[in-house]
Amino acid sequence: MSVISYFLVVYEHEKPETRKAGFIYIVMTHIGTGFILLSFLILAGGSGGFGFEGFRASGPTMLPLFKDLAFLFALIGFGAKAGIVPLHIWLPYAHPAAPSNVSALMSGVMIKTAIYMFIRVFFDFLGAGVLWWGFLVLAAGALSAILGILYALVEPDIKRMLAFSSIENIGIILLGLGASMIFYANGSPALSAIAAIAALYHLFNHSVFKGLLFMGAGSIIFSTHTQNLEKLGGLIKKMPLMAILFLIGVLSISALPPFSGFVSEWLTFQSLLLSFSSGDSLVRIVLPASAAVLALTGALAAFCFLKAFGIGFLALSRSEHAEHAKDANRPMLLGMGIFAVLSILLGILPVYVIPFLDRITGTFTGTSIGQSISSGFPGTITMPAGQISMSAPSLFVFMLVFLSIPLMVQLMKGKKHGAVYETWGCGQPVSTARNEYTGTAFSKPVQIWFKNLYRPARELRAAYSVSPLIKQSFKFESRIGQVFENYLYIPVTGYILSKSRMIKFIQTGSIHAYLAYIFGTLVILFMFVIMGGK
Amino acid sequence: MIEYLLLAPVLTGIVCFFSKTRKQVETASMVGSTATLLLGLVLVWQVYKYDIIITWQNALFADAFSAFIVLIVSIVGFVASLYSIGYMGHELDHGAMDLKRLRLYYVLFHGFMFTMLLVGVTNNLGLWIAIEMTTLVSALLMILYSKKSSVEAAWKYMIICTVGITFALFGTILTYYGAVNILGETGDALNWTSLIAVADQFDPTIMKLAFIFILIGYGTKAGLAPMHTWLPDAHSEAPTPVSALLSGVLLNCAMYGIIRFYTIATKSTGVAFTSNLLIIFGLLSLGIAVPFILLQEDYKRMLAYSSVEHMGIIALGIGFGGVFGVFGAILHMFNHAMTKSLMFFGAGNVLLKHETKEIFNVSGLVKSMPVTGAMFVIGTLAITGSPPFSIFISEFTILAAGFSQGHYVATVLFLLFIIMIFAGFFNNVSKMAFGTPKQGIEKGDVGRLMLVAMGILIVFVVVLGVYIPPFFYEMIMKVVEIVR
Amino acid sequence: MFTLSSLGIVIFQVIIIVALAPLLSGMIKKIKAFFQIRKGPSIFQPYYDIAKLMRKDSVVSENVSWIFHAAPLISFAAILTAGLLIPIYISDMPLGFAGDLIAVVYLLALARFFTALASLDAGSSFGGMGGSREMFVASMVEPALMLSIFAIALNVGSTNLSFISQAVSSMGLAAVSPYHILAFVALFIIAIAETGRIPVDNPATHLELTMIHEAMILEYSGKQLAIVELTAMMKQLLVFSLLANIFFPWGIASEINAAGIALALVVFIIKIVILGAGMALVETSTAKWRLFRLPDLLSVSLMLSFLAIVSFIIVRGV
Amino acid sequence: MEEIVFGSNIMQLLIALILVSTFMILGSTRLYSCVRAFGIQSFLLACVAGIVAFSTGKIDIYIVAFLTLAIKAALIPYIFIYIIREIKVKREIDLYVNISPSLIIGGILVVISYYLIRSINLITELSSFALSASMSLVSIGLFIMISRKKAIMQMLGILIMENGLFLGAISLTYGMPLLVELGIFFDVLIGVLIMGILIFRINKTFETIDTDMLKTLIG
Repeated sequence: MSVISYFLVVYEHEKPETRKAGFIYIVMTHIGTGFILLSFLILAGGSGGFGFEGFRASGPTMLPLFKDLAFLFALIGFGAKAGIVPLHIWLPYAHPAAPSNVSALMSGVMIKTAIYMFIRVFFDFLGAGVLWWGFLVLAAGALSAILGILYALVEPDIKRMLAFSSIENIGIILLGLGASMIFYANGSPALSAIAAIAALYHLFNHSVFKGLLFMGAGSIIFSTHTQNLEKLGGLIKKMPLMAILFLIGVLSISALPPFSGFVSEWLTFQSLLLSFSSGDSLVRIVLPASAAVLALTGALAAFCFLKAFGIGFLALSRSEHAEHAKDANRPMLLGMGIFAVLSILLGILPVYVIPFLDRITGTFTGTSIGQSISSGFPGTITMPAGQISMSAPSLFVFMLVFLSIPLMVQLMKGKKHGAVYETWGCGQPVSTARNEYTGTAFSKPVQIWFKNLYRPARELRAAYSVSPLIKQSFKFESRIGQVFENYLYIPVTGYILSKSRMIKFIQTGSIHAYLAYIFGTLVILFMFVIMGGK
Repeated sequence: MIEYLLLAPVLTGIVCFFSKTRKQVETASMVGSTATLLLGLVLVWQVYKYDIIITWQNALFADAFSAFIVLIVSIVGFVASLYSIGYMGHELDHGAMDLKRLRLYYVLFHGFMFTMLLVGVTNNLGLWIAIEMTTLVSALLMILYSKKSSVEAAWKYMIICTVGITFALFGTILTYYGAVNILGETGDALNWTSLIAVADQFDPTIMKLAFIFILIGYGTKAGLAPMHTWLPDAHSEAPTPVSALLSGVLLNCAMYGIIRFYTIATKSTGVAFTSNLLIIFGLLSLGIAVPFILLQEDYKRMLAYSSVEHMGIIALGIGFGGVFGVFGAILHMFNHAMTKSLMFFGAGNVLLKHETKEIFNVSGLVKSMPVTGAMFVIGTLAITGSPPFSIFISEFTILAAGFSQGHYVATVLFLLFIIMIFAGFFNNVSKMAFGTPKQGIEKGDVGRLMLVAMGILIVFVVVLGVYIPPFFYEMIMKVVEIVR
Repeated sequence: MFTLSSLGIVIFQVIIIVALAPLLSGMIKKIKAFFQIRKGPSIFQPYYDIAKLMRKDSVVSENVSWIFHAAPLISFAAILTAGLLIPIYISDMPLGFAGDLIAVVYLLALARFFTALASLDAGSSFGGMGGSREMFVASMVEPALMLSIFAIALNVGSTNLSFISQAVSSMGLAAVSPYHILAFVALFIIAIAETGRIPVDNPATHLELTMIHEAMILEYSGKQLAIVELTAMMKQLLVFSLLANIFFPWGIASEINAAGIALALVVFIIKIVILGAGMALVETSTAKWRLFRLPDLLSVSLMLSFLAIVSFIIVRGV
Repeated sequence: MEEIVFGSNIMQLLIALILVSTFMILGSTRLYSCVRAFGIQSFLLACVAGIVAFSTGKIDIYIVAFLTLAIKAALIPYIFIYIIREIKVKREIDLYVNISPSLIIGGILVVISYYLIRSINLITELSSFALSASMSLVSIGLFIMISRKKAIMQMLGILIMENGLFLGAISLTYGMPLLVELGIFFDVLIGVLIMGILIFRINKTFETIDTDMLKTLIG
């Protein structure tokens, strides 16, 4: 899978950065495969069989140390494939490099295969009985969610932003999964089933709306030939249909009520909140904390996608590319349309989806709680305890009803709009696109809030015309430091390369040195034998 | 039956020597190598039926393992001769080669084939003589181009290998001495068959000493770690079809020698001693290959270092032992021979077109030479052990063996080195294969014949990755019996 | 379940929300004026403003899309739906099944999302600045809000609002334990941020540096401005009723009879007036904080709610 | 039976002389003297083989002795002289390790190999002397190759190692079966021939046969 997708990523290999992206991608996934191989070997070590049944059989019989090792290797291996934080660096490179329909596929489906294998290994083979595993997965999920969205927020390039937001959503899925593992280890399979349903539901939603967003980004790039958010703007007037579909995607990813994101996020919240009925006090503190992290991520996600849609689509277009953009052609719209309708349906009618998911979670958590969840009023999801319930369809109906009131008020008297005049600019003569808010400015507050994470670096170069006094033009450039990359990956690769430069010295070219090597090995081996080597 | 097999290359050599025009030489060499291939297959079929053939008052002998080596030699030899017609033809047209040298090349080429086949089929000490002759013939082949670097490479190759082989001779003498005490003065104290039957009664200390000398001796020829220094120079300076033969097949013959003595030595010295040695040498070769591949500028040298790496993997496989380990190692020999020669042919094509060995000034291969570029990238994926290809299967079996035999540290190191080598290899190849071609390199691939040769090898590399034919599987299992 | 009476209750609830909202903001302005020793406009001024705006024509910027017109409608609808879920005068809301605390939070988020989107639509730097600051504050508020809700939910065992208010009221005075107060203070700080009161945002000014909420609705005029103002007031009312009916739910009518409801209404008005006074007190006594000191303020509320959870566990000794 | 044959002090004398000849090569600075010493060494080796053949009465050892004499004592030195004269190379050998330290190292190598063989303690007293002599011959040969710069000296080093091995073979097992001995001689001869060709080619391309120039292939 990773090998073939590598070729897809390197499709337009003229550009050097695509090659760099492809290279990082294939090496990271290869490291992932290496770890997965190790964990499978440990799993197979017991029964020797490489089939899933072999793993399932050897799971319980292994001694605890091996079990933990197998778990850790599997986590790192699949983490590299899914893009969990410490191993995520390939995602923001690979997705923008690949053509957009490929990256839609990659973040929609490929990352999910890693999650599938997560569940298969943790629940099916190793029996997920250990508590600290759950906490580790939870921590990894929280970390990926927060860092993913923080980097997405300050990213001017649309596709890189979507790639980072995939990391964030993977984090949310892992939160759900971690909670379900904790409950399973604590011996309350019903709660773990709910948490697992939440995780799977979000997984499914994410594939839908991320696919929609990537296709949207693709059609933007197709018509405006630029991925940079700062150069877009006013697209809603040029590409009205596509704008609506993109808006639906944005609304569902920011988890706003009538759309699909809300339902899965609500379920994840409830599963994190169910901790109050579990005995262990540590669980009752950690889970609400991770719920707070989830809330922060949700808010930041809304912020980030508001920026993407607002800056990208509204007001005046900032470059002539955006000016001449024309609407996406029929097949593109059709594709996006299907996903948009799907994400609305998923948002409004969760009750039909949940029994389907419940059958899946039933297999590995051992209990099916389908009926108890969708018992009450048709269309509502009720939690087993405390009458907590949420009925998405009724929320949607209320929204529609209450929408009509102000609409009638507006239509009631007088014409719809009065005069059309320029935007209020404190009396400035002409309002051009230049005094619009840009993407970086929009996310500036968060950048200042988390400045020691971002380590922003900015550069202002002035070009002088005639004399050093009269400045002709300014060039402003700001960069966000990738913490993980600069402080983890570059030092490690640097160390390996310097060590290998040292070792390269042994190939000196002089034949005498080579003969000396042979003589040396002979003497060493001799000593080895004389000492009675075993 | 074995005599005909040996006779075929000698005859072709002689015919090539006397043929005048280029057309004659090429046809003679083509006919000769197809004959060798067919005879090789017939031998393999016979061994498959009667298990062991001994002729010529047991100086020549062939069991499953030697049949396996003969198979590798004949296949790669055939493809190499196919390739060298195109390659040498191209060199001739570009004036890098005159007719006299061309004839000399073909004579030596078939001589080289003869010596390698001899290695496969001779009895105990004949192995030493055969390997010695391979060194001599290949040294001559290297100085075909009278470039400074190829002469230097040939000299280093000659000296280091001869020193290595002298040690191997001392090892053989020691084994002979051990055998004579038990078997008495009879002539056959040197043949594998009689030795293995009696192997467990040898005196362990002698056998330990003998195994050390053999390991260093044939290890130099096989390019195991501390003695590998000649390999990058020799394989990068020799003409491409020869370097394909050298790293694809010759290293396997040397490994064949080590494994033969390994079977004898383990019976008396106990498995621990010999397999630990093999594992140490295997890991050392893997380790040493990593830095050189990571920071390599010359792509042929990179391929040479990857041969060191793969020989290390085979040594590891044998060292891990168990059915899995040995099966993986033997399969790896075959896979490596196929993939490595494919890669060298690709490198040859690139060399012909770009006339430079620097990775830096080669780019946009996929654009300028589409077919070679594609095959080169597939070869890289295969050589570094990515899943769908054959090398992944053998490496995975060796890994599994490592785990089940309990050598955890060695397996983890093995995996780590492979990943690093993958990164280095892919970094260099992606620089060459992708991007825009350098100016002055017009589109269009090199000779058609060469692509046919590479095509045959690609079939082996891809098919074996997915499905191992039962006939082939049985043969390897027979070899595994012999080795264990 | 869907009897006539529950329909009656729902409609009555809607009427109350729409009617009381301007009254509440008028009262807060009055109390603020009282503290600043000035007469201040009458408490019914907001009603007059809305009526005036209804009659005025609206001026719309030229580079505006349909979102600008849709935003006030959607946010109005979202706030009103949230209103239905919060028990104001009757404890078991007929439509309580439709959503719980988290649904309310997300409905508020939906309203905020569309207002911010509209602010960007006009293309002026005011709108952009307002939108960015609003979302910045929101992303700090939401985790604290979620945690304080969890503090209450942990105590009662469910996030359903009517269930909580019934449980807390049935516990009587015993409910006022340390974590209860901690959660209340945390929620009070969040209420300030949510309704855009002084330390976080200054509702009464048009100075671009200090206004967050005002900046977003700068472009609106005429009827749309009226709807937006009304939505803001309703949101304020809902947040206050959330504060009142979750922490001090006594006096809420438990069954449907005229006397009970009337009493509940009076008690409810008294409670939100007291809260409004508290808010006005805070407004007059503190100056507006710099934007980048807000994270400290809101992390205080985050810690308070986290302490509430931890103390709940320690007190419960489980 | 070995004791009687090896008991005779002639054999001990011959092996001692072989060791002396190796030290002569170690100590010499001129090419011709090295080649001459090598000739003497091979001659002595042939005598040892002759005595062994005489005592065991096996015909093929006689042939082997004669072959050593013919090839190693006569033909190979002639080839060396031909090469030296042909290449008109300057006579003396330039060395990495000059004479006195290399002699000392030679001595140490002999002691080590003696100690190694004794610690294996598997063969009777005298033939272990022959085996340790062969071991020291091999190690000194290798040392010569490492310490001398001239390409010809490296060729000579190999041949000294070859002689050491031959001595070891004779002392351990009275020579291998005839066919194998023939193969070894044949190989050695061709080896020398090819090395000669190589040296000519090096001389043509590098204009010197000093291996210091052969350092271009690095890394």
